[in-house]
Amino acid sequence: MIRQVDQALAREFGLTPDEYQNVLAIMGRAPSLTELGIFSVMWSEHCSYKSSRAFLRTLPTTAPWVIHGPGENAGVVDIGEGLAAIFKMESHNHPSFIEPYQGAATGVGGILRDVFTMGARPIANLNALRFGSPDNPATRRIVDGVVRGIGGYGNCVGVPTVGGEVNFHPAYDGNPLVNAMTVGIARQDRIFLSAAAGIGNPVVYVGSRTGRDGIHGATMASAEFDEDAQAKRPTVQVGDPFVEKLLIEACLELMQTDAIVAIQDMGAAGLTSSSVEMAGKGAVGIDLDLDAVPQRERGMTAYEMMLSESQERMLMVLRPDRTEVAQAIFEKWELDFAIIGTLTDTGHIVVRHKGRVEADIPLGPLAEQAPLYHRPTAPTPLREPLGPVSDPVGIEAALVRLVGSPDCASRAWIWDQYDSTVGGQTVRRPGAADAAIVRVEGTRIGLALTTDCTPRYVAADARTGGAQAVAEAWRNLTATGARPLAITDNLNFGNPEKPEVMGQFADAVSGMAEACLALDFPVVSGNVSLYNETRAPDGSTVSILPTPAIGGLGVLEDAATAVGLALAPDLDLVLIGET
Amino acid sequence: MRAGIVVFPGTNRERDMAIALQGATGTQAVMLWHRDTVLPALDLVVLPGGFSHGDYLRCGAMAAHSPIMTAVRSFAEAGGHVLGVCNGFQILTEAGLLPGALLRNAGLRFLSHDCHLRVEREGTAFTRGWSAGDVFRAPLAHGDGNYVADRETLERLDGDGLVAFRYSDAAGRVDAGTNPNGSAGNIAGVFSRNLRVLGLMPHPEDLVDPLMGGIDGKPLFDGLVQALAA
Amino acid sequence: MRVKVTVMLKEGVLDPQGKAIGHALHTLGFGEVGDVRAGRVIELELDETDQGRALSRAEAMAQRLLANSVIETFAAEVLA
Amino acid sequence: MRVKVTVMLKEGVLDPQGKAIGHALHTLGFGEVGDVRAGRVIELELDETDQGRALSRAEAMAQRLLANSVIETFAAEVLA
Ligand SMILES: Nc1ncnc2c1ncn2[C@@H]1O[C@H](COP(=O)(O)OP(=O)(O)O)[C@@H](O)[C@H]1O
Repeated sequence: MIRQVDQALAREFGLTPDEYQNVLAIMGRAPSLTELGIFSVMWSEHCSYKSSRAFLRTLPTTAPWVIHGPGENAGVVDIGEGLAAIFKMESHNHPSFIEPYQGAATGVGGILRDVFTMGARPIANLNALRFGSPDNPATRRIVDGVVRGIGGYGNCVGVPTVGGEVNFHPAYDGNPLVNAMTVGIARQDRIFLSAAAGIGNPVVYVGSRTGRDGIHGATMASAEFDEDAQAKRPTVQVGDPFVEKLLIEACLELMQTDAIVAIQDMGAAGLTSSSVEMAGKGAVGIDLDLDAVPQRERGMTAYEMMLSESQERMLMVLRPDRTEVAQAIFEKWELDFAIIGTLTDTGHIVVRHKGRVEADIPLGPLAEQAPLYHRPTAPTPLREPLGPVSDPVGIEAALVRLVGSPDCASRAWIWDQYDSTVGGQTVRRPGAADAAIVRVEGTRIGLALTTDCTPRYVAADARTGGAQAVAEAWRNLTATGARPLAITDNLNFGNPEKPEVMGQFADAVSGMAEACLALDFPVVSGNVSLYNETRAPDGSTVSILPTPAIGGLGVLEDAATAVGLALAPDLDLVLIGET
Repeated sequence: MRAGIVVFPGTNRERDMAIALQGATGTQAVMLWHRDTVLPALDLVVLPGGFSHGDYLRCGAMAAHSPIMTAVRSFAEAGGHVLGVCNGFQILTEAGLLPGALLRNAGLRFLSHDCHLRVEREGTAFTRGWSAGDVFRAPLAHGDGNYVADRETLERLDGDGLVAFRYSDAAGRVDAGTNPNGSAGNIAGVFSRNLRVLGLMPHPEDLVDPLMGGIDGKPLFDGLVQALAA
Repeated sequence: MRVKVTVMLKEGVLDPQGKAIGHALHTLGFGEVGDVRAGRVIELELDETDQGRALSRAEAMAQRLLANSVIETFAAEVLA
Repeated sequence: MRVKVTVMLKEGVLDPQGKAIGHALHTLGFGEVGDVRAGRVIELELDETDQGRALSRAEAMAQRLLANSVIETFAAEVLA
């Protein structure tokens, strides 16, 4: 049963009436179901950054050591000796609430792909986690699943999880935050980008087969298809870290050759976003033949294949005379390999399935006319100053209480479930220093890595809190002796259509920008996660605490000079700064 | 000493092992692919850690049936030395080259921290760098390290001195409190009857550099070089 | 009374384990193997004499704990 | 033809997972639960029409790969 495509359906797909009018204008006709699906995901908040783009532009993104800033799959910085560190952070908040283990696991898988797709071998994972009140029984289940999921995926792919942070607050009760960060290493002259080039070049699909996973993620309204179809479309994607490991090895092996023209992982809205972005960036057209797509399930439609979020898949443009070399490598690693299209000079994405053209969209307007909103902002009301604090329990009891509080207590029960030593290069493991230290194999270079944010501060004063999060990352890096180079970020906020939330967002970003400028500590990649809200028992919604998580990276010329935080008996303690 | 490291799909500690071996031998180990059917001339075959075939079904079960395992079995039967670490240990038990089996950790969680191991048998190619009763530190990182075997097998292992290492504390005390994963008799590693095949769960290869926190794992590799240097 | 609860992934949910097992069986020469699905089974000894009640309690346990309804389905049966 | 292979830990082999499930069920108020054993089930689609042959092939697969006789027992049954 196929519903007619109209404004009502567009709304169910998450497009506003204005946005749908724009679609009609671009197409000059009513779109097909598949076309509507493509527009709706490309113009979703997640893919288009329509509420946040205007603000993100204000962040400083350059420095002499920045090789690629935001815009590529991940940020790239020069760490010396002809090497580059490639890193990014990404959220998987909503999936982790629905199914904590798989949500967190696939979050790790996704961020790994962003990094190795650029030619880097992943050498470290970190995370930034926020959970609801420890007193809430649901919190225990979510924490357990998320921690197991991060470990389950990271341990299996053999990338050490070396650091992270965790906070608890009731504002995250119905909306935990799971932000995952991956750092990889590549040679500066072997970095792979996503802009497609070469009319006639083959478009190649590798990795796992496509199923009906996660189609339309959370935006999918239930009324659109009959129940049977709904049941066949689990919104939860299951990750397969084993296949991811094979994919890492196969891609890195292929990257030793000259076969790859462009490459991109299939993330959110898999085949749609990867093909549209690759062709768009290269200003070429792309023809896809969905009959050639490796499929896990029978009877999938063009719509389903274009919107599937099956994990562990990549899209590449290859040199035509190298497809056999590539195919042999993927066969060796027992992964699916299929030529599913070609680059064209039409400037359109054309999707064919079973002899029919299911979509034909001009890529220029699809990108250029993507919505951009300057949403109203309202200032965050200033908090009352705390005033004098009384001391009802005495300093000793207060200290015990503080040390034992969920936000300060030991995190060993978490990092004990993460393999932090695989790779044999972990110089400072979790808990040993203010930032984790990992040596770059075969060199003396050490990377210092940290994730930081104090949401309470951002809630109290978004501008200062945003600046402080950046400064905290910078301090944690410098405390190990590293020279801070750059950050990635994950901006987790509530509903941007609420002016007070948008106000927090705007202020936090401006605070971050200020700190980045002052510290010469640019943003090279990042991710925005909006609409993070907890539903209260009375049906109203409460936004999460504003949480701009910062992932910082610094470099030590010699990893052996890294300083940890263990005190030795013969050392003096020195306090720096005013109290 | 010529060493070969077998890479299965999903193996992930082959580089760690190669670095440790290189440190001891000064030469590069040969990487072997699970589909190979013949081994080059080698003194030592290593099955490294990781998640071969995703650890699906049972850890090591699918890898134990890899084409290369036929060659590894012949190599062992001919008196060759084989070292299996973590997933490699699991593969060796699944292949029947070592007795027993490795079940899910008693606490049902993946464990990643340093442990102490007490050397139970000295003088083998693997343990000549230590004396019996010595204690060393090694990182462990596994979800399925709970060693089980039937009573007869355990008695035979004890009686014949085929237990290589037991989980202990820094002072060498071995009891329930020093058992991280529920292993029978705190067993962390066992030998084959001829003492030429060793499997162990922890990772000495990740502790061979002071920068990474110590060199406790080095005697294993230095000892092998002394024993097997051609 | 003993009951058995079998928990399988829902249809359409990726089953990496089943896929890997199928692949391994092929390699071992069991070419007749098609789709493979892997699941869990939990056998429970219940202090209960009525079959119907045992079953409904087992189902309640599956709903509360043994199965993850987001991605799994379950079936309960009385063993003996 | 579909067959199902159920793999359980041998009697006498400690089953921490079963124990943990039993404990969790008690905490949830299922006081009637006694011993709990956890196992694995593998459902195979076989290109085979004869029940007897399907069963004996499934048993061969269990012996070779699906079960580890050191610690596990298995049972195979034809589903449909
Ligand atoms: N989710 C996590 N995963 C891994 N390590 C973590 C995690 N949370 C905290 N850690 C580690 O615990 C230690 C202390 O964390 P935290 O209290 O947040 O320190 P800081 O604020 O100084 O960064 C750090 O080494 C950190 O990397």
